[in-house]
Amino acid sequence: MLEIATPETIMFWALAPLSVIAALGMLVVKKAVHSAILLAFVMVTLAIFFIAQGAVFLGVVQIVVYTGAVMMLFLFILMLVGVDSSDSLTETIKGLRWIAIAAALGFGGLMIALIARATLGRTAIGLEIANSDGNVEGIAMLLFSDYVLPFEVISALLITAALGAMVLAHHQRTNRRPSQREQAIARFRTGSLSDAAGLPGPGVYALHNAVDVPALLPDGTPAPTSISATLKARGDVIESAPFQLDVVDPTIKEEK
Amino acid sequence: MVTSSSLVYLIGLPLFGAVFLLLMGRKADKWGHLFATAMSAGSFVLGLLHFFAMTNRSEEERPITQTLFTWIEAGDFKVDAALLLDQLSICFVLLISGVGTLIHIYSISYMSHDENRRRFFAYLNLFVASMLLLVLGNSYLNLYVGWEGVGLASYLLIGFWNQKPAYATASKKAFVMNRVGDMGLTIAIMIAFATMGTVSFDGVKEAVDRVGTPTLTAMGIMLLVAAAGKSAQFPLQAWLGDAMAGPTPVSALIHAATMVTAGVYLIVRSNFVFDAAPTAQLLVVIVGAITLIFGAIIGMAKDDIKKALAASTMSQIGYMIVAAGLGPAGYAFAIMHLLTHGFFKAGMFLGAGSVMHGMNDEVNMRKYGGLRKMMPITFATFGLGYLAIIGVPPFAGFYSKDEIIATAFNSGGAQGIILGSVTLLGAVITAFYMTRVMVLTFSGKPRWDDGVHPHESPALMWLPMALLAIGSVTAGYLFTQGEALVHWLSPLFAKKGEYDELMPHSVVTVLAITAVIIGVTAALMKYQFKSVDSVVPTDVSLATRLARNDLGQDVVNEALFMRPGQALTEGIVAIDERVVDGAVRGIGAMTVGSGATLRRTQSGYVRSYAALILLGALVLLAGIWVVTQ
Amino acid sequence: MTTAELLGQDPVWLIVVKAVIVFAICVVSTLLAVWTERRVLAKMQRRTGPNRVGPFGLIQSLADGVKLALKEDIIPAAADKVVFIAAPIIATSMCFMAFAVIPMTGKVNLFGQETALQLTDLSVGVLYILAVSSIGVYGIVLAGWSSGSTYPLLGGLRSSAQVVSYEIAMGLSLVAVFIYAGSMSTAEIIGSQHENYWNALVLFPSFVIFVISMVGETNRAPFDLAEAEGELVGGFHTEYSSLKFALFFLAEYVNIVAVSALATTLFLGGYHAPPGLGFTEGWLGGWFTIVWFFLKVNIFFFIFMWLRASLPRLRYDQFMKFGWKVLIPASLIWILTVATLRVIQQEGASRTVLIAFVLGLVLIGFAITSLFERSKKKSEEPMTQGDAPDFPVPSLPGVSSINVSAQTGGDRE
Amino acid sequence: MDPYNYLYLAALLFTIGAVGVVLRRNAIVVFMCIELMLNAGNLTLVTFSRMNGNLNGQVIAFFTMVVAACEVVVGLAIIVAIYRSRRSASIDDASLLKR
Repeated sequence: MLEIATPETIMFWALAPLSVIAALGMLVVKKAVHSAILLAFVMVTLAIFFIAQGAVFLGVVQIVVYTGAVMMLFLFILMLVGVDSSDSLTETIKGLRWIAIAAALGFGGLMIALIARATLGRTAIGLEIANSDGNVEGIAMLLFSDYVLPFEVISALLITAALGAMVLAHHQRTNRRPSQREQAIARFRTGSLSDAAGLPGPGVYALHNAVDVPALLPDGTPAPTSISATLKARGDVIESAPFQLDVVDPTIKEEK
Repeated sequence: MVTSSSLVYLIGLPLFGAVFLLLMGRKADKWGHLFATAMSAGSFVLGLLHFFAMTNRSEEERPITQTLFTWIEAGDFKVDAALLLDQLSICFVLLISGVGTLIHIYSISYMSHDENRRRFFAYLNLFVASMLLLVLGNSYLNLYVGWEGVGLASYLLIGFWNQKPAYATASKKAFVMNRVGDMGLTIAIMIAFATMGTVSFDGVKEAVDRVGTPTLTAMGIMLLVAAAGKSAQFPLQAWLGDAMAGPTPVSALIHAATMVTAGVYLIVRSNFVFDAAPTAQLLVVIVGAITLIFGAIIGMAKDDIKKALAASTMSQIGYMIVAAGLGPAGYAFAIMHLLTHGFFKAGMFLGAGSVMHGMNDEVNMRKYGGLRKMMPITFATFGLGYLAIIGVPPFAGFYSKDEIIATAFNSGGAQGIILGSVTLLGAVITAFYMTRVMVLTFSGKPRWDDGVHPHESPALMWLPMALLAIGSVTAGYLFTQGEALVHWLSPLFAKKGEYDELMPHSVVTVLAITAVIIGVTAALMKYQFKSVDSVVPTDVSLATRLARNDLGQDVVNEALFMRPGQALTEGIVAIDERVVDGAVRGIGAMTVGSGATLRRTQSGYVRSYAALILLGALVLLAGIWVVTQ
Repeated sequence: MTTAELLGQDPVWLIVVKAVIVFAICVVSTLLAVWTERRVLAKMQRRTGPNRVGPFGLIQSLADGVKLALKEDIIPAAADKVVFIAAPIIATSMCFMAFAVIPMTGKVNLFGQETALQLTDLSVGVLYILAVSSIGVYGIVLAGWSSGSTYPLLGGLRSSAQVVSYEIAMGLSLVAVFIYAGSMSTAEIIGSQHENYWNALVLFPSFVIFVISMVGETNRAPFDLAEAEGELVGGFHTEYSSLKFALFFLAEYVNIVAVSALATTLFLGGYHAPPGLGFTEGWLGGWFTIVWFFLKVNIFFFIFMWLRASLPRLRYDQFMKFGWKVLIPASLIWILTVATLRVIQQEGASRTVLIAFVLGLVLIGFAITSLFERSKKKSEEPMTQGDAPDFPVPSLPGVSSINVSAQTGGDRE
Repeated sequence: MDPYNYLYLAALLFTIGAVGVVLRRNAIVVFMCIELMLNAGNLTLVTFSRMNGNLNGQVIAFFTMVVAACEVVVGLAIIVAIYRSRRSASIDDASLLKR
């Protein structure tokens, strides 16, 4: 007979509602990153449930694989593919939302009703006997005896998937990337030699060294090359003349 | 000394030659013919070594077997790919590889101007390998592989000059008609498998006692069908004449000396089946007798030298089949005639090739005449072959044919009288048409066209002819010396029953010689002492016209098989178009129509599909809900 | 009695007490670690380092920490507030959790209760540490993302890619340890090393790979690309200030201590004394073992500082190439070797067989590398002859000319 | 407490995941919802494993994880490839096959 101890009950009723709320939150938050975080939370709670149910190895693997690798991959891609894009939640396909919600309510309700009606046919056993040699050992024993063929097949699948992903995401370079040496030579070859030593940093010779303040050249004129092109496009550039260290041009001083 | 483990090289050498030459491509063009000849010669030398080794062994130890690998294994049924070399096989091995090698040598010169000579030699090697496999296989299934192999080689070689549509058609015809015979062999193998559970010669021989006569009769008839197909026997004889489309060495090797005798081999090899199935045996005799006369009659009317020889081949094989059908008394004589025939007929075909070589590939004998002086060596070798085939003592054909006639007479009763008469009549006609060929070609006035300069062939061509001529002179004497061949082969066959000598041997000899004299005289009267037109006379009797048209074999075939077949095909095509295609198109139209309707649900939005899946799952769950209520 | 059973007897109050002790050890060791690092680096750079606050400047870190906590807490306007606050909490709490399974002493008497200074012993203890540290990465990534600024985002991305990549190599290097110990529990791994040799000797390649990847895993120099000051200002924590920054700071140092402790546990025999000094383990009722433990941890910590002081930062592509193309294949090959050796050993083969096997492997290795070298040499094409540079080359004292290409292309107009 | 509670929880999570697949338009979020469904499946497997007293369910859950990892790797690569050419991660934009 499966006796479920009180601590587990407490843990379940504490975490299960949280995980459901987090899952529901996944559906309604606008930012994909928030969805990802909520999903990661659900996965961690599931891992805790696994461990509570005697699947220690699976629980830890769930965290390492799902939370650690898979969700991290999701976050990574999310950040590569438009960080700021937050989804609009207005439905574009007519009627889909209500159909989906109705179907989901029916589906979930039926499923819960069916589970409630289902019986195991005997009392639940629990994993004390199966885990007597240790959960890891037990799983290893199964994995390398009964399930060795699926194990091999699935490892082949994993490698194939990795290769497939590499092929899909691979971006073929049409020309060779110039080496640092070549870049250096090219820099000296083309254009004037004035930039050969690198562009001036922002705020040089000025009292202010913030990124949005152009550097001042020794003659007191601002150097436009010292400002990031993005800032320039955004128009976030501050006039650097007021921060000039030493007055070179008397006209500016008079204006000041 | 050679052991059984070297048997595979008998086949392996020419097979390697074929594969190697085909795969090497143009690189081997310069030396491919020499290589192929060497492979064939190597096989012959190995065969000789085996022969001597076999003569050194006692009678019981002579058959040797080499098992290569287990080919099929299914339950109790097991077939090894194994080779068996016994007294019968060795005769064939020597004939095939020996004559084969001579013809390789001949072809080096004969085909020297053909740009595809390497391919030709590869096919020749393929043929030699397949034929050797045919005679060396230790089971019907192994034999079948070789059987199909020679069929393929024959097809490839008849159609070697397939740029001419007529030749391509001829090769197709040979292939299709052979397929009918092959079906017989297939069914025979199936019968053996189904009723005896084995397909090896030894196994079937042992099982003969177990199964009933009807089964054996059925198997025997099917084997006869196979033999008839491969050996151009009635009613499957029509392909042989057209097979002369191939290069002459091919005609000599395949369609005179070796492949067409495979049917005789099959029947002799299956002697235990036929001995136990008298009905089948009788059918064999009947088929042989009909073909004997049939071929001989055709031979009398043909003006094409190769076709005349082909008809002769058909007739001579008829002799062998008759002998083989006579049971234990005749098997050895069938083989003896087969071997002697191999020598003289191959020699004559090569002679014909030599004549054609000197006459700018002219095959019409009415355009020959008086070639004796131009081609003395060809004349001599051809003449020796001629003397052998018509049965002039002491040439080879005399001995073998004489024995067959005697055995036919002695088979007893009305059958004996009829068979004896038929074979004797055959001898008369043989003498007639062969004399006709001889006279038309080599004596009389020259009738050839302007611009043709007959000349003797080079040594590379006449040497094989000379060797074969020597064979046709001496073989018969050697085989009958102390009944050598009969003794050699006797362990393989059931003991000859005691029977009365109805007709003493000396009487038969006299009768046979008389028949030859009658035939020769008649031919001389008609062709030597009268002038021969170089154009074909048209005011001839109905019989002659019939004979010129191969006694209507093609007409019969066409009326009996081709027309109904075409009608059937047309009917099936009609059914196919209306019913089958109609159904298919209807289904297609239905699919397209329903697709056009269903396409509206395909919005392209994955999410709506997902919603549909969700609804489907909902329905499924509801179903479960209802079912488990 | 195994450690797991020993710990299973702990009453609840003892678990709480031990949790507090572990937490305290983490925080204190961070304070000391910061001080140590500054002092040691200073020594290496021939400076003095902090020496004003407290004896030898020991209280300096504490003072810095207090000052940091009292600074103004700025949340950028573009930041995602909830995540911005949650990120440092995740990062810090996870690195503390890793300590739960590290055994710091052998059997000791704590408040009259037989126990060991280890919070719990899991049968998958080492995997648990990997799992916890993989959640810790969330702190960094989310911090980078939620700042709403470019440099932190880049830093966060870099660090996540870095940690994920180096975790593979690290996990693979641990497999050899599992194979030899026959367990994933930290206490049992220490036990198996006590009975035989330290894994650092037996599994030297694994040890090397682990040490390299633990530096990558903790984002420390020379692998500190995620917070490369020269390129990304401060990396993921550029926008952080005050206590939240302090938490990241704390997390980083606790992480370092944690991986050092893990390395100690897995490869240097944990709290056990070095061979020959076993008698010390009974001193102070077993409490003396904690000294050995922290000595060993400090060895690793010193390696961290040493690396930081001596090595320049790698370029990002070099770093990734090193992880994926060197460390991971190397550990895969090594695992194959170890597994084979282990099976050979357990099948009872003689020592000569073992030696022959190892020698054979070494020879194969040489053969492969020589082939590799040859192909590499072949693939190195001669540099295409470029035009001589037109720019003036400064002449250095003692060097006539360094304009090599101008010399070789001298016949040109 | 009844181990069936875990099954109820799994059913709920699965349904939520299914709704997410239908309603969310960001391909990556859709993907994450699929992961949620897989995880719910894993929870049932582990619960059944416990109820039946053997570890087969856990082994299969392990396989599910590996397959899910494969799926994620390839799926995300596809999303990246689509994003590269279309500058969008919305699955409604990838509806070109309807014509």
